[in-house]
Amino acid sequence: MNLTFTEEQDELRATVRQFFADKSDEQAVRAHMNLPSGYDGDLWTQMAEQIGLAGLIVPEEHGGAGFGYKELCIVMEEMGRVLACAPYLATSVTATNALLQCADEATRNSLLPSIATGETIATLAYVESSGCWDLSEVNMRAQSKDDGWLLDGEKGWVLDGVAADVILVVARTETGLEVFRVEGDAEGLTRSDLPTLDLTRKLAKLSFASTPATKISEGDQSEALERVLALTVVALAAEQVGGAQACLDMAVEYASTRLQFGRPIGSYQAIKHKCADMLVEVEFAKTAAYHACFSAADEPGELLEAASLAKAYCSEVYFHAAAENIQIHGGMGFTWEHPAHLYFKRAKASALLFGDAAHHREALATIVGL
Amino acid sequence: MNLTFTEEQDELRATVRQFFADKSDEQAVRAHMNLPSGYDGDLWTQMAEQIGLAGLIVPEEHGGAGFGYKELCIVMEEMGRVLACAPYLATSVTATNALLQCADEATRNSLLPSIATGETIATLAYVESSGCWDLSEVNMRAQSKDDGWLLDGEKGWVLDGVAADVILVVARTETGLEVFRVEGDAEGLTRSDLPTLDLTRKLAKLSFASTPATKISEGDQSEALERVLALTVVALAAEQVGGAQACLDMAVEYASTRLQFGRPIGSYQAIKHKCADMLVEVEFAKTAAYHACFSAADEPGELLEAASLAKAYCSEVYFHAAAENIQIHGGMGFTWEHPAHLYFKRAKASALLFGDAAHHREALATIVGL
Amino acid sequence: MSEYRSMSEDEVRERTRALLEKIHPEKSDSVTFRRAQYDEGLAWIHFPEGYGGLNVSPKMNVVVLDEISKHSSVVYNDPPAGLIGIGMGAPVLLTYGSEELKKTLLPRIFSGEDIWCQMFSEPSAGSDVAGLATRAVRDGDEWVVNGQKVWTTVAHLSKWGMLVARTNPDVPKHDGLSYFLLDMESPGVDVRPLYQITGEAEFNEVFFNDVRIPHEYMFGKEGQGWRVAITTLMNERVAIGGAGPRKKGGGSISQLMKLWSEREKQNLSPGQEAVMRDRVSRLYIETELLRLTAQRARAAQKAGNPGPEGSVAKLAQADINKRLWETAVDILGSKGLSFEAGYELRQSAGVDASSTEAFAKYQFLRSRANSIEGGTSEIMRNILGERVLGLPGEPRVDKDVAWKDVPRS
Amino acid sequence: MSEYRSMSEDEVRERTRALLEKIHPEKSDSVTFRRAQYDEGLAWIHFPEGYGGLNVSPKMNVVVLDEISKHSSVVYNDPPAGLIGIGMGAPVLLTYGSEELKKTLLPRIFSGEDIWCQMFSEPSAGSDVAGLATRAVRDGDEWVVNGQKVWTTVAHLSKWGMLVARTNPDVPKHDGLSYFLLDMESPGVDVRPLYQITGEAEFNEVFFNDVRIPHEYMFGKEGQGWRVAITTLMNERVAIGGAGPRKKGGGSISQLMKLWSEREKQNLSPGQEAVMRDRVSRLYIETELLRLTAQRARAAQKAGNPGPEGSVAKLAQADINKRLWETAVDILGSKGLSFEAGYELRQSAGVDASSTEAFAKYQFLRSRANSIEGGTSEIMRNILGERVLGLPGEPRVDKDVAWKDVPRS
Repeated sequence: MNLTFTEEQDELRATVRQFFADKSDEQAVRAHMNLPSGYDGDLWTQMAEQIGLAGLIVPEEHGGAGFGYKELCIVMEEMGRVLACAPYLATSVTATNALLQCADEATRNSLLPSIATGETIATLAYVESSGCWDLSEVNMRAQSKDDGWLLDGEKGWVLDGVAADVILVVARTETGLEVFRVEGDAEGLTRSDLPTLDLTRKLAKLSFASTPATKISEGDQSEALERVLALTVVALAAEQVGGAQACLDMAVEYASTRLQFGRPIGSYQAIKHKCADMLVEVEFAKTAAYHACFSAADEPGELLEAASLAKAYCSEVYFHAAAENIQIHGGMGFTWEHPAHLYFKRAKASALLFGDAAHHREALATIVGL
Repeated sequence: MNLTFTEEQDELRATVRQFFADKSDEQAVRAHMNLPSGYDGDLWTQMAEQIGLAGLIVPEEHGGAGFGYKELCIVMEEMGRVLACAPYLATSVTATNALLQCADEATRNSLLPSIATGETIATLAYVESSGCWDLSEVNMRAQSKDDGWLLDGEKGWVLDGVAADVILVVARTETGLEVFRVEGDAEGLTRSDLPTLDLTRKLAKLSFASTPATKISEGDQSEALERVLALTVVALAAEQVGGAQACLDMAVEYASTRLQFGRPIGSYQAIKHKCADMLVEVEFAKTAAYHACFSAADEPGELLEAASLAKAYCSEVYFHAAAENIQIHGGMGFTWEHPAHLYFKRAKASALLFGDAAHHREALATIVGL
Repeated sequence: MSEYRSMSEDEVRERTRALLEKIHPEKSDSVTFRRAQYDEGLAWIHFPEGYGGLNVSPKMNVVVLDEISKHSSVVYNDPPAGLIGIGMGAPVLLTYGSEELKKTLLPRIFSGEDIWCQMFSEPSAGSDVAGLATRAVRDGDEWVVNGQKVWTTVAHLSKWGMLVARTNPDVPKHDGLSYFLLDMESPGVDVRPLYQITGEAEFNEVFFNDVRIPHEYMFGKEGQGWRVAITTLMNERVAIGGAGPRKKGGGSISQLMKLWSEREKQNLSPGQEAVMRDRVSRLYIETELLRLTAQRARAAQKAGNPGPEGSVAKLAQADINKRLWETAVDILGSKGLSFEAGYELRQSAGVDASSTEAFAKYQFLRSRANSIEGGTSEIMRNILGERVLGLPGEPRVDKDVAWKDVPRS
Repeated sequence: MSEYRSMSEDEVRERTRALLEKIHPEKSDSVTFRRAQYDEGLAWIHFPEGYGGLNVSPKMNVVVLDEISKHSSVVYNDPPAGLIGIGMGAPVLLTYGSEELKKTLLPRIFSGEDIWCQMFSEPSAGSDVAGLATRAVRDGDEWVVNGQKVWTTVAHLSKWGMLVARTNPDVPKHDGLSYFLLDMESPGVDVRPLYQITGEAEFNEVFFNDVRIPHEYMFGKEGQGWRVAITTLMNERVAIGGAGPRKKGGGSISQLMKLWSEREKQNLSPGQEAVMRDRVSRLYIETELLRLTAQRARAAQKAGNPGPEGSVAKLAQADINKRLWETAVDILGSKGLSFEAGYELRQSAGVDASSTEAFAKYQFLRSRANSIEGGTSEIMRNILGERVLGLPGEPRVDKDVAWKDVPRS
């Protein structure tokens, strides 16, 4: 596996980076994160329309850009770098992958085109009140009623769950784990935002009370859903790399210009060596994330291993980089007005989302036979 | 608990330190460790006779100095500081404690006085071929024969097992774990030195083939032996502290005098901060070891917790200090002629002896109810 | 301050009872009672007579409090916002203040009527406190101050501020500073809350725009400000270094153990449980050692034989605390993703302790400052390396150089 | 060296086959065959004609080897002890040596008849290599050398040594060095094994006592020794930095996994098992990332777009390796207490690989040097911080100062 990007991919990165530099600087992020939905609708539309991000991995036949996971990795990395607020992970990664992996053709035909245009926000709901990210902990049972289905119970930690137009719900039937489509405005559905640690990504709790749902899968989806989750953490790992790189850049920039005792603080080994260690970790994290994205694209047999490896490693690296960035900034890094805390909170939240480092190290150990 | 030493104890420390500075400098240690027995008989006699170390915790009624665990802690710390080669841990700590905790009066009367004079070297044998330090893994069964007992099987990792005149063997009977006395020259006993990682402490493998033994305990000794092992690791923790402090001192001394690029290397933060971190750890390790020794002396109810806490912490600190000492010395620290490696090997070996840090963290977790 | 005169504990208790006979806490408000306590010399008992003390050993201060608590269900402790004035302001005022200022202000400090704040740190002078840039220029009998301070606790409540400013930029940094007592109500003083990562503002920024201070409000001589300030800073470092709880298993580890015992069991596989338990056990060890090392340091100090064990607490605690609260959030797992307290910007000193879970999440954020405030861990390592271990210092580029010629950001 | 001339792979293969027709490895000894290979310009194919090369791209060197291995069951690779001469000595000799030396020595280097060693490091000059103190003083047509070198691989086998010595102590350190080729059999050269923590002597100390070197054995001009040496040092750093195995799960992690799978199960409680498994999993991740990062670096280099990924390997590998072998010994547990290989002092380059267990114990000790040899991890962090991240350097006390006036230990 040759872990380098093509010229076209480098160009995509440049385009995406420029786009977010223009549209999602720190001031914009602070404005967007305070909006009720947690993102700016105009920016979302521009992401979809101007550079085709919403439907990046939606196949062309469904109106998407038809790109693969390497391109998605680039986009996630660039969004992570600036903490872009958007329901991207929910709709363009997780829900899109769930539709591609699990949904029947009719559903794909009906949802993917409007996801690609950015008109439809979709998300996946599977975790329940225990907060456990294992699919085996899904206990919700779907009841068939007439020619439809009803859902009862709760789903937690749903990405952009309040903003979503469509929720893909994982629930059990006699055949196993299946995926259901629930409309955002469905009867008996109550949605509430969690007060999140991370200000830049919304999570919701959803309560279902005899909520009508459409089953969109056929037969047990356990394996397909494992792949969906693996693909999700691969994208998240790429996002983490972008965030970690931003923290390193910020720290190096500050250490080069902040003077104490008549010298730039970056000239002191205490700071310089911290930055060097961060550099090593960030480069390794890039390797991990790229390897996972390239596996997703080219070596599906390696996906689960590469995904857990990347999520385990990148989670810790991002957290460490975000924490060191605060430390290197000293008191300033601890203030609300400095962006360091936004990265720190995102780092911790993304480490916890979809299973933390220890969770994925264990998964990896099992896969490689330790 | 007031973790300070009395003036008398400080004087004991000064005496012991001076004694070992005179008798056990680096050159002496290198000579002693190469002797077949692993220690110098003359030095051992002097330790016993001149400053009463061999019988330090042997009660006065049995001819010992009648000191307690605080004094023992001081001696172990000072011996650890210079890597003194002597069967001290075997005979004056472990075997003595085993006799005090488990043995019948006749045995105590017969053995303790000659242990106190240094004439008898004794040791405790309990670990078997699995290498597990838990008493529950003792499987050897003693067979009663006429009015005596016979032992069959193997014991490993026995401190000074070849040099010992008397071996206290833990084996099972119908009543539970009991302690047996076996003479060093007993029939059917084969003893062989392990080629040890640590050059300064001998370990042996003992094979018993219908070896005659005397049972010296009455009834199950599990709890008493747990205390013996706890007391052993407390002493070992104190020894580890002495070694760690020696490594810190050595590193600081070298960092102050070694110049590179026209400056002492200790003026560079990379080295200075390493030393500062070692200082914190060594001070914490002292606290841990002293607390454990003081608990052994004054708060027996706290012994097991304090012992595991100390062994877990001091093992890691010593290893870290010994490793950093090599690093700070650069290439020189990696040579045979420099003493850094002797400490490094002792540090790793003492970390593994009687259960490593993870083992004792788990024991502690169980004790405090985690 | 010279020798203390000797006074028996009994006499101190007697004098305290005499105070209580005159005025009883249960029947008066805090200000009235503490003013009377001051008048009787039972405020800072080691201060001279007439200044809130009796010139006896400071050990006797606790005796006064003990005696009051024996006879009253109400005990007026030092008001929290008043701590800086009581602990740092009063000694400085006593040593350097004019007779008039001492007589007027000491009772008001003790009574809690006047809150004091300390204004040393500046945005450009963090670890390098003495490099501060706030300028004071003499104008007749007054000094005109311009500049900015930061990390100023209780500034928004303060009547008086202890201010260090640069009065001479042409000499090396330590030599050009002077120490002032500033009336915080003076024109040109602008106090703004400084919000932190938690949304709280424990601190303020203070801006000075042509603020005028009478010359007689200078403490110590012109150019001696660093010397006056240094004692205060030392007190702060000791205070923040803290000692941890005195009780076994107390303090933060008890919160962690509570979270651990109440964890969602199905959230973790047995393997993950074991890994996490090892982390908690490690933190149990370290917090115990923090506590016991402080105990050992106190005992050694008491025995007149203090060693390095007293110097390591600040550095160790910062690191342990950060890891402890990070572990707490990891135990919470997905629940750690929500932050119920919310982030409304607010100016309060209160910690959300409504639940262990909420407290842990707050501390997870708040503890990140532990390795910065009161001396960064990097500076603490320098201090341990140089002052305790005796390692050589680094080459200095700002030594013996006029402050104005030292590069700064 | 200027432009290479172009030559097709086919032609290289053809020339190799021509060599094999003249002389076949299966029917000759190594020296004879490699001398013939040299004569045909197939030794260092990128060297000029007449000097063991054909002046074509160095990429073609592997083609030669490949073609030989296609037609011969015996392949005479570079002799291990000859690597320094072949990799570092030959290029230096080619660039700086006299015509006579080149003609005489290049074939002997390639054939393995002459072993070369490199003598830069000194006891007093570790990280600060250019601060070295071995003196060379001119005496007519000769230089007289006194001093000591250390960490000299294969010195005890060497005929020739590349020596850097100080010829002028009155100028800053880099400017006063000269580079010599030293006949190791000269009177006054004393080579002694330097035993390591493992009991092995991989290296030597070399002492010089009035050793005389003819002036024409100076490589480069007087005072240019550092420039001549620097290329060699760079090659060494790259070589030691290494790249890890190219195969997934290969190299040291495979040994660790083997020890893990063969562990004594009853030795660890389930909890300790889980904690240890987490450590092994972490090391699996890190060794994989070491391997894949090297791959990424090679790919980026090939694409002409090298980034920082190529610079981090040395630092990362040292740390990972040390932790990996420490973990191995911890898995062995009590068995880690014995060291079957023993510590007899011996001069060999062999690793005890008689069993995975013995190998692990040896590596546990040997790996401690990984963060020292070829540039300490502290120096590597400086390099990453300054050269890759662009952070400013420290104040220098030895810059622009005559070497003799710089303090040294």
